[in-house]
Amino acid sequence: MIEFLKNLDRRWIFLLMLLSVAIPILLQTQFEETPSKLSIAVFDQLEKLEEGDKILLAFDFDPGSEGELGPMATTFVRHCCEKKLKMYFMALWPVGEQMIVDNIARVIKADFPELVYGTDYMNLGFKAGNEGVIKVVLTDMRQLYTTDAEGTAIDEIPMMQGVDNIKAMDLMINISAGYPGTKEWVQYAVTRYPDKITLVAGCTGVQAPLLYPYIPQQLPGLLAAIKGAAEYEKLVMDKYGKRDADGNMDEEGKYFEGRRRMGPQLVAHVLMVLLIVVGNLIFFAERRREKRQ
Amino acid sequence: MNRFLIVSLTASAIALAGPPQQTAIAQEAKPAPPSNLTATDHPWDNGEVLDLAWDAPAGGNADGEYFILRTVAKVGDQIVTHDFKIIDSAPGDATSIGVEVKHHLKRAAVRQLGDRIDFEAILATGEYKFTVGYLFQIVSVNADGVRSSPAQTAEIAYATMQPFDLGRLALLCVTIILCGAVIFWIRRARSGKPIKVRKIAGLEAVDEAVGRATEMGRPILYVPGIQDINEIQTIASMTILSHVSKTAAEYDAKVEVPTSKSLVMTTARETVQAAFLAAGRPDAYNKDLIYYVTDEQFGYVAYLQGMMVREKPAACFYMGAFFAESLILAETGNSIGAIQIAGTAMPAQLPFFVAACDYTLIGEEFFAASAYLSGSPEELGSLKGQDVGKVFVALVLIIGVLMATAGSMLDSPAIKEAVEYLKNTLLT
Amino acid sequence: MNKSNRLWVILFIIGAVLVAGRMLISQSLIGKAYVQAVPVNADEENEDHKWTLYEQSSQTKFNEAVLEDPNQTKYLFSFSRTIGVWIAALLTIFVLSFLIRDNPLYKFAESIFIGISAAYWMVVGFWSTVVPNLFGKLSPDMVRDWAMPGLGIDERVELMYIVPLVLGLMLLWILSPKGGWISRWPTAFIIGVFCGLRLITFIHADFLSQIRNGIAPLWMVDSSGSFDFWESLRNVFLIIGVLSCLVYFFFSFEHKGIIGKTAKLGIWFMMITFGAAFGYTVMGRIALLAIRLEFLFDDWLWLIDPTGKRLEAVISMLGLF
Amino acid sequence: MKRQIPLLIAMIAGFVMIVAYFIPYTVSWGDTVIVWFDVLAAIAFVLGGGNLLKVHLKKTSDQVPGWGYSVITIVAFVIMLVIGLGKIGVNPAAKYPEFAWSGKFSEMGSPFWWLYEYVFKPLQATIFSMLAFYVASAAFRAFRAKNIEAILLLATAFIILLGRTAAGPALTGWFPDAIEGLEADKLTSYLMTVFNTAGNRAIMIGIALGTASVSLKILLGVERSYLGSGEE
Repeated sequence: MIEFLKNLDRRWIFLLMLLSVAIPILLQTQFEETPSKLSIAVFDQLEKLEEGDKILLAFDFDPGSEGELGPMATTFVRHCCEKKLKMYFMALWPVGEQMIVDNIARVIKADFPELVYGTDYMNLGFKAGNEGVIKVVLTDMRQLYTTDAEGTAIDEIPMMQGVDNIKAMDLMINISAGYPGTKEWVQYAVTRYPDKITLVAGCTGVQAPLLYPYIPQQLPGLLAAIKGAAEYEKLVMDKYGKRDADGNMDEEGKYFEGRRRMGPQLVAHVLMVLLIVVGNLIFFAERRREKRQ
Repeated sequence: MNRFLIVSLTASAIALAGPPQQTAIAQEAKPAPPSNLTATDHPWDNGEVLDLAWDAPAGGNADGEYFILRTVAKVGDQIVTHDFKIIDSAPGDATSIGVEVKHHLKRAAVRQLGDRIDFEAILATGEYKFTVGYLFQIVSVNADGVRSSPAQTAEIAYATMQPFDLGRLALLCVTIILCGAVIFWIRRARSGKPIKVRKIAGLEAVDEAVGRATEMGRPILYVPGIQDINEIQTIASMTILSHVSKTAAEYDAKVEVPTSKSLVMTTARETVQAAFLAAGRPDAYNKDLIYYVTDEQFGYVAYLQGMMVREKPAACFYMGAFFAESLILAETGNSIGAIQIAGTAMPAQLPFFVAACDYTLIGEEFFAASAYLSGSPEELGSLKGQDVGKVFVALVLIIGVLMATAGSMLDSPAIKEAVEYLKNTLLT
Repeated sequence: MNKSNRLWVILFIIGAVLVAGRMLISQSLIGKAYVQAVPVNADEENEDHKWTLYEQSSQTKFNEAVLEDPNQTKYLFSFSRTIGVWIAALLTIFVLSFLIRDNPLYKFAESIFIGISAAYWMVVGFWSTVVPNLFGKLSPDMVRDWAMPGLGIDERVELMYIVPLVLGLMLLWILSPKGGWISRWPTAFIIGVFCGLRLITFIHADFLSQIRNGIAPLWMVDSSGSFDFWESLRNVFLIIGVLSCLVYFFFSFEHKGIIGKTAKLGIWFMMITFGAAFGYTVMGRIALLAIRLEFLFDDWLWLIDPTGKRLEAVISMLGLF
Repeated sequence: MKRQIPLLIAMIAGFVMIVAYFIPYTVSWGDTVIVWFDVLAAIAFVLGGGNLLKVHLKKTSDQVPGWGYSVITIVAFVIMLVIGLGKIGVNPAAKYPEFAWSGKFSEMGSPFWWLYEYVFKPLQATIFSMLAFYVASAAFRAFRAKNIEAILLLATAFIILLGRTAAGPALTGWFPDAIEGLEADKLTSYLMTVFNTAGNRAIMIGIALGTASVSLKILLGVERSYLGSGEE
């Protein structure tokens, strides 16, 4: 048995991983979420805002991380729409712009068709320059953004009137998959203007540990990985519920994406723990045998 | 004098209004405005702050707050009609505040002033940037939210830049200390004094790995991370590459360097060529072994994992800035049985390298590695200089923590203020 | 046919049979994509300035619309995007097949990916950097008349941007047979500039700010003014952790005696840090696999329907058995 | 000479950037050169693309084993490049219909978008998702509780893995109030805010020092291997 496990072809492990993710997806298992403090903090920051307040949504991720961050982005946009905030989208990742367009189509155009581009939301699009862009938008947006993502001159957009820089925003949301991302926003924006800029973020699991040193002084709320997304989804959906008066579930599934993913997540996590335990059992059995010889 | 005048005026107003039921009346009536509002340029800064100062209104405003209003009053030579807007607020016990402004406006921003300005005249100047002057108002707001009439600055205020940003003096000192320490130790090493530094586990493995690749007749794979040449980790990786390829040239082993950025490719070519020359084997240098794959992170990874499985390098070096690809590379390398040595300053990727590679250089060790590998005393001296930096951190931390603890235990506002000064002025 | 080839053929046949079986059960093509036509009317007068955009839609919407009006043209079946879904699904499987072993299908996907992605970044670099930040600065009028009509009319020529152009050309000199050494100048410039910039910003942003964040009282009082043991302990651990890790990074002393012990403590702290990073990273990676499998099961095979994209009865895995 | 001048360029450029950081008039230079670098990197794509073509054309013409894949790469590269640079099938921006080139190169429905959506995106995401498999095999193979360090790492990982799913509350939710602090989610948060923060803070400080030192050595010319040999 030990011999077999010791020389186990890693493809069997691959298969186990595949099954542990695939089966919960096919069975569509879901679990109840208990929101953590950090997710509630994010939710509260948005709840504090009033109708017409300005919010900057920086989408710094790409399809590679959509699995983790897509659900957050969708729910953030939904929450902003429900609160009737003025949304300014921007991206430091080239592909981030695509993520913005996707979410505008998925949430705003599909479920909130009454919102008008240019007065209720706008897309500043992608600008190259990483943290350089952050520094510039802090003082003078027009230096970089002469037009929006569609090529319309900035000054022709009603909701850009009176917005010189991002200090005009009442809250800022960053969804980040790496560099440049939340860390840079904290370093270059929040650290410089702690009173003017409030930032909450959603990030991938990889980044979460690196962002903890900034909590809560520089970063009051953080959605960490898919679990954070699931918790936040619950908070938003519990408060705002389903759009249809008759409780119709049609098209609502997109707001449960995070919670849906927690099913495979649980099984796979348990598998990981088991793999480590079994791996170690083999290791120690092996070592004991060597000692005896 | 002025303050006294207002006090007496207010007092007489109250006296006129009726019997001295002052508290009841004060709640109903408008609060008194503050007086003597002045705006001056904040000294020694980057010209983005004006300091406002005022005298508290009669009877004070400690329970309430102040609203600060601002308008652009002058653009270049143009007078702009007034349009005050609330831009900030200050607590009721304050008598001064710094507000942010711009010293210049670009033409596009001037356009936003709309019909408050004669834009044709601005256009005619042909200028691109205009100095801008501001007027301010302040109103006091009492605890019930009732606002006073505004007090206004008498003169248009301009913010100006000074040649040095005093707010960064502490940063300058720290920079001088750190750089000075490094330079001091480098010079000391140059003068021939012996430098003792501790060993880093895993560095001997570099030569061993190259040797093993030669024995097996298989190539060495060197991955310089996925960031461009503007990343210090990539530059540090180049110096390690220099050592690896020099050893490889001596052993006559083949080093393959696929890169994800074309600028890294050109730099790596220079580095490797120089290393081959230094090893006395310039003829063995083959620039086609250093090539660009694609800028796309996972395209690069897809190539690398395919290439590793097909060519089976005997030794793999992962030195530089890595992200998610760390584990893909390390696991693939493991499956082909290569010796793997990694070094990165990306904390998130360290656990995977630590677990899956034979040796890993953690964070600062990675930067130190090039110094060790070069073996030159000056480089080792720089490590001593870095240690001075660490001593500095420890000292400041301990002093700061002791002060903060004392402030908290004794509940002393003076010590607490000193800690705040240390944190918010010296260390920002 | 050797053993491994046979395995591949068998796997391929099993896969094809399963997909075909899936198609039989649903009695129609799976993996279909639908779009919604959005007419764009940029200019009333000019017919050339009218076109249609097609946005993603779903079978549900399509079927609903057809039920209401069989001749509707708003919702359409999209042939190109259906092909796209199939290609995406196949490429997904090709890549995953590498887990079994390296094979021609993976090599095919890899080759396509390298070509496409290299060109993708060139195109992105051209349209989002070179055009606005180089051409747009050197000749704003030309760029406004050509590709960016929305470019601010107040943009003026910024001759400073000749510098990156010249440096870029020097860099490309390397392609010429002679004088390639000139490319060292721009390289040296970049490296010098960024060494200076990083030196100062790292000291400012990471070094100083982390010291600043590390300063906290070891004696914490709660809101009622009494000593808070747990909060204080937390700060004690924090400062001990930071100091001991710093000792680990000390290069001047061998890790022996008291220094060795402190360094060891530092390693323990770092190991917990790494454990946390490991746990969170695993979490993220699994979510990534989940979204790929959801794509295969939902968009392609139509086995699940979490977002209500289809009216057709969904055959769940449970239903199959 | 071919080495001295670049060395001088690097030194001057670097020290100017450092000094500029303290002088308000010049502090924005840093931002400007970052934009310059992006332009330069975009120009350098030509170099990369050229190298890619050269490598694969050579493989094709030499007919090395597997040269067919090189042909695929070249074809994919050229198609994507032509479609993207030519904005083929892209409508003008709705606001400026008279400017044929004003549309977005990645407009939804255009061929470039199609290749991105159905080729680039699934390939990128799938290769990324392979990490789930590798993480599993590494867990089985590499994470051994050999010593106290490894045990600490593994214990932390376990707590996080279980604490961040429904398994955490299920396993530890019944804990009595006295040891409430040991519940998986509370423990997770404690580990993260104390131990993880301390470790990361020290690593960050170390990296800042390392970065500063390497930068300084390069500016001083102590470290100059990146400049090549000075020969042609």
